[in-house]
Amino acid sequence: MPLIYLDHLSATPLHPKVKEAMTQHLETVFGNPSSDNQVGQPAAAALEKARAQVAALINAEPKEVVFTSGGTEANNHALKGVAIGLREKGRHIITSNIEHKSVLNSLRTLRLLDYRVSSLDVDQYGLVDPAAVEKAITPETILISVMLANNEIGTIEPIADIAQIAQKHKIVFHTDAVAATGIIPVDVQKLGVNLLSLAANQFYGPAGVGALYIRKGTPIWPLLDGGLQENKRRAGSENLIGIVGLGAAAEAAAQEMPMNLPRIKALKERLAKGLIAGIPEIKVNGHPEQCLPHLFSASVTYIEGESLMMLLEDEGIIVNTRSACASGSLRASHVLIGTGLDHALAQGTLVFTLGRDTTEAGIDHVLAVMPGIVQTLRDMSPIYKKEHTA
Amino acid sequence: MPLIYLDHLSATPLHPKVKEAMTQHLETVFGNPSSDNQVGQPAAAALEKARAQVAALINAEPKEVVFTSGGTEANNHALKGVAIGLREKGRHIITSNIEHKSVLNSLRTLRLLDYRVSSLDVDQYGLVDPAAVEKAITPETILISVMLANNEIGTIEPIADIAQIAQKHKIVFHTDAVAATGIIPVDVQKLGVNLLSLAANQFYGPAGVGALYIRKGTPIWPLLDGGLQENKRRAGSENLIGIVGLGAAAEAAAQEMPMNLPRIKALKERLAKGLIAGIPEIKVNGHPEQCLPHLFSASVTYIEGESLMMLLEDEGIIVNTRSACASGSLRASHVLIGTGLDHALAQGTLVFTLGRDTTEAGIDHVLAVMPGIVQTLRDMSPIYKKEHTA
Amino acid sequence: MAYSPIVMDHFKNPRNVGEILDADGLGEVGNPVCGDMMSVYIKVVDNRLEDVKFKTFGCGAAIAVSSMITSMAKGKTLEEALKISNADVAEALGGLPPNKLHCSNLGADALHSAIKNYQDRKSGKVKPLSLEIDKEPHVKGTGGGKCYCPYCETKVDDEAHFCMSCGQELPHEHDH
Amino acid sequence: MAYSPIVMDHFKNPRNVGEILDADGLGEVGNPVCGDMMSVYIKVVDNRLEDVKFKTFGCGAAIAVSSMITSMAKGKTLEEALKISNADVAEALGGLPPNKLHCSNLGADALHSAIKNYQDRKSGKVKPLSLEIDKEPHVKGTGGGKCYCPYCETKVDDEAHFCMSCGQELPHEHDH
Ligand SMILES: Cc1ncc(COP(=O)(O)O)c(C=O)c1O
Ligand SMILES: Cc1ncc(COP(=O)(O)O)c(C=O)c1O
Ligand code: FES
Ligand code: FES
Repeated sequence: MPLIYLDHLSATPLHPKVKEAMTQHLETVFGNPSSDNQVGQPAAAALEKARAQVAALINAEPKEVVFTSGGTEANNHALKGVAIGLREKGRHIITSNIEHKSVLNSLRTLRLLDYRVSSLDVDQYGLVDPAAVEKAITPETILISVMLANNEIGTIEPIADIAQIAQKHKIVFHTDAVAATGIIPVDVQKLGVNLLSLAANQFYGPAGVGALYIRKGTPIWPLLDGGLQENKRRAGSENLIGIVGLGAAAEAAAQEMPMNLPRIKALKERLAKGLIAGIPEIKVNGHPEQCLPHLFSASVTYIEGESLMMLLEDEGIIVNTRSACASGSLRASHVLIGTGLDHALAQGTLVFTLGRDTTEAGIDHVLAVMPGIVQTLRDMSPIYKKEHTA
Repeated sequence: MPLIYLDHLSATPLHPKVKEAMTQHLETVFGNPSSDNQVGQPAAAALEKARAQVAALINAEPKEVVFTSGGTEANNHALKGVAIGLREKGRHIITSNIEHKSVLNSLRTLRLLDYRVSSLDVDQYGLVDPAAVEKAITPETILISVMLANNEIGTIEPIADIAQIAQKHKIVFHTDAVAATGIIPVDVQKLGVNLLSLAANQFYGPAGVGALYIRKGTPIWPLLDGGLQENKRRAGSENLIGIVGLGAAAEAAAQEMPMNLPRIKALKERLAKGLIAGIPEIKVNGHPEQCLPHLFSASVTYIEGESLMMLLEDEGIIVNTRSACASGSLRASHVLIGTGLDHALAQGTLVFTLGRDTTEAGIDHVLAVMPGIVQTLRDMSPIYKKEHTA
Repeated sequence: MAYSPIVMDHFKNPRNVGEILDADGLGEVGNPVCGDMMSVYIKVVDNRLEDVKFKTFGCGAAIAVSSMITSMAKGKTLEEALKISNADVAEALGGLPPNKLHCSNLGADALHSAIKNYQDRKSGKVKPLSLEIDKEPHVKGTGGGKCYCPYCETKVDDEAHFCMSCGQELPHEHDH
Repeated sequence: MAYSPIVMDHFKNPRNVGEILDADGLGEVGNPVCGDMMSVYIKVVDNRLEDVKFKTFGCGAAIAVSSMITSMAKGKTLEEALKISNADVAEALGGLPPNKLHCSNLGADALHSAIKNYQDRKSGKVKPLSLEIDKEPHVKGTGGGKCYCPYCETKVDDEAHFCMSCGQELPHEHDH
């Protein structure tokens, strides 16, 4: 039985065009793009080609694209870079409660360095309220960071609205678009953001490669200090093989999006409808409409996600769980808690992320086996019993 | 005519074994090492294999190896991580005047955050005096960072001696071993350091991949905040393709070092002797004995390095120059100035770095053409004339 | 999967799942760290565990631990059963991943709690033959006023999310 | 190489290299930014540059600029030659990489300096027919007490190594 892979959030297989571009680069090019000679030239050309490809995906100028070692570095760079760059202007930063850990923990570090952070509540769907953002602004505020789409529940935030508010108050605005870029159209002009993070492994590029969009004129200090690479914004020899992969992935994503989007969205609907119909007492997470088209998150009552995930894997189905037990840190997901779930319900959360290789047959297999697995685990659960005998 | 590539400092061609490992990984593995499932498993195995390979190269425990996006990130992480980790203990850091820009500019950023830095002079060979380090220590000192080998002049610093002093005073000690690791034996136990930076592209691995050795118990904060990767020390999806390449390069370097070292050293001697004999008035940089075996730096009086480099390239010879004109920043090399060269002399500096593919015939071609090229440029130089008519 | 084959077997084919309606003792523990729960039912005849059953809300390790500890306890005297330690269970399972070791606490705690419940009922401390819960909150001790890493006991930063000394993640709002 | 083919040609086959021993004017400029120097010798007949020669210590661009500007100046009247601007030279060379534009300053400055030296000699300000140097230090003007990016004129940080506004590297100890 072929694997039914529904965890495209954790990793995507490389796009055939990405594989090809990377393999070819690896076989033929080794120079340093900074070297002004015939060895460095092809490297420099490859670097700038990838930059143009990424810029095209998000409608930016190539010069505004800075390559990073992934979404985490892009987020750290945006937050810490602006914090240091504008430290004389103020030390207050606004964010939301459901940001990725790379944002939240960057802010934790900035707190140690005497920055203050306002973290905004979200509603039950995970939406940030632009009015709340505006209310949180103080004369000290130097940066607002709200993610474009949440990677656990899929909710798409009203970024353009928040960006307008930031602009009005002349505050730098960053959005973590890692979960969205390459999946849905992302246009930095329409969004009106100063900074935007993206990562290749969300759209069939290699892991550990990403980019930070830096709008011309944005006051931001480097995160990686050193040499003059990346127009002096990010030092260090470039991971060129990875960057070539990111470029190829960006081009492929732009090309294939019109085709992939509706197909994947339909498959997600099928999955959602089927699970809701087949399993009593499950709660769908995230916003019903403003949601990533490839992500479906649901909390299954009375059971824990890791065991559910493992039994699904036994059926050849790979999914993700936001269960604390599976998280490595044994903490409940701050996103789920942020949208109002209690710990027990959060424990039973599965995240399905569909991809370009997902088929109807695969979805139907999930729908066929999952209700039985849920029942087995519920029959083993002390809370299931209790609720139903109480 | 095949290219005579003598700029292994800027980039090394991938080792055939590295190519093979990376290509194979790229073709077959795509999982996320953090995913506890059959897709994540091969990824996790590849990650840990590479970690063991790197650990073996520097005689560390695998757990003490943290992968980074290169030497620059490793250096930034070491300096900023310890600075934040120990900010309550003190805010004074000791370094030398000839560190790589990734160290010096990290320290510049820390200065903005109210840390104080003592930067030590070096002697004419670029050596740091351990006694001077000890003298610079204050009760506030939290970190000493001195490079293992300088990447412009090749001088190997007395790291074990300095580490002993640091240990005596219970101060964390970091060494930037980017230019040395994979070239000469590097043993973290013998060196006695707490932190050590290395980068794959110095020894036939991919660019943009490196590691920071963190001795167990070293108080260091993450540079990249976020998820739980790398034993919570470095967040972000891993650049696994690159890391696999680093691992393979580390293994190959360890294996081939006994064979490559004496061969390359002999070729360097041949180059050095030949150039000194063939070109009047050139100054050899770096320490005559305590020097990287593959690096030869010399300053050619009366002429500028970029034009020299370009004319050599015309003869199929790729070298590096430390001329300000070629540096991108148009600044004279702080390393050369640090060893006492004046600006004019620094301008004429070439750095030759030999590699596993360097041949005697290649060196002899350099010796055959370079004196003539130097003379052509000298004949064009207003200083040459002046010195010789004066 | 980082689980041993024995864990996988006990997880996929758990032994002793269920309730004992006329149980002589019931132990129920919840792990506040990750929001999991385990209930252990025992039937005691002649000071021996004639039957042991469980219900568990938790991860694969927690289910395997429940299955293993109930299998190990069955037939043992109460004194023998009380000696079954977390380490015994983990060992019998062929080891557990480090971040899952606390799940074996869950198992031993629930069993011991069930035995205690039985003994309390016998001694009249609680009403016998009721399924009322004798819940023991399972909370790790705090460091005592200060902020310590629970793994290596180094003093840690107030805001730390890992111990800078041993590199261990600090669970939750770690104790201080 | 980011140099145009014209630059490469003038670099590899530079025109007018050398000195004029009985020069009528000598201009010598040094660029403190990167430690380069250029000397231009002129021979003037009937207010026209009959011969122009140069010696240059500098990068490929500096040599090409020297070659190009001496070629352009030869045969021109002094007035025409004084009108040759940095931009003209860069354009004639098919463009220069942005970080090499300052090298074209070097060329025009040296030529103009040589003409000035000739005029000064004629007017008796300096001794004629000597190869003594009429050196004009070639230092970029400072921002005037404050700390400005020389590219976009934004106020910049004292410690900045690039302008946070336009992203340009700030040369050297930038002016403040
Ligand atoms: C001594 C030294 N340190 C650090 C670095 C930076 O390494 P990377 O370019 O991998 O970031 C280099 C690069 O050449 C180096 O030579
Ligand atoms: C929303 C979001 N931000 C940031 C990241 C971090 O990206 P990376 O793992 O490439 O560092 C992720 C990763 O999944 C993400 O989903
Ligand atoms: S029950 Fe939560 S980790 Fe095992
Ligand atoms: S002369 Fe120095 S850059 Fe051209």
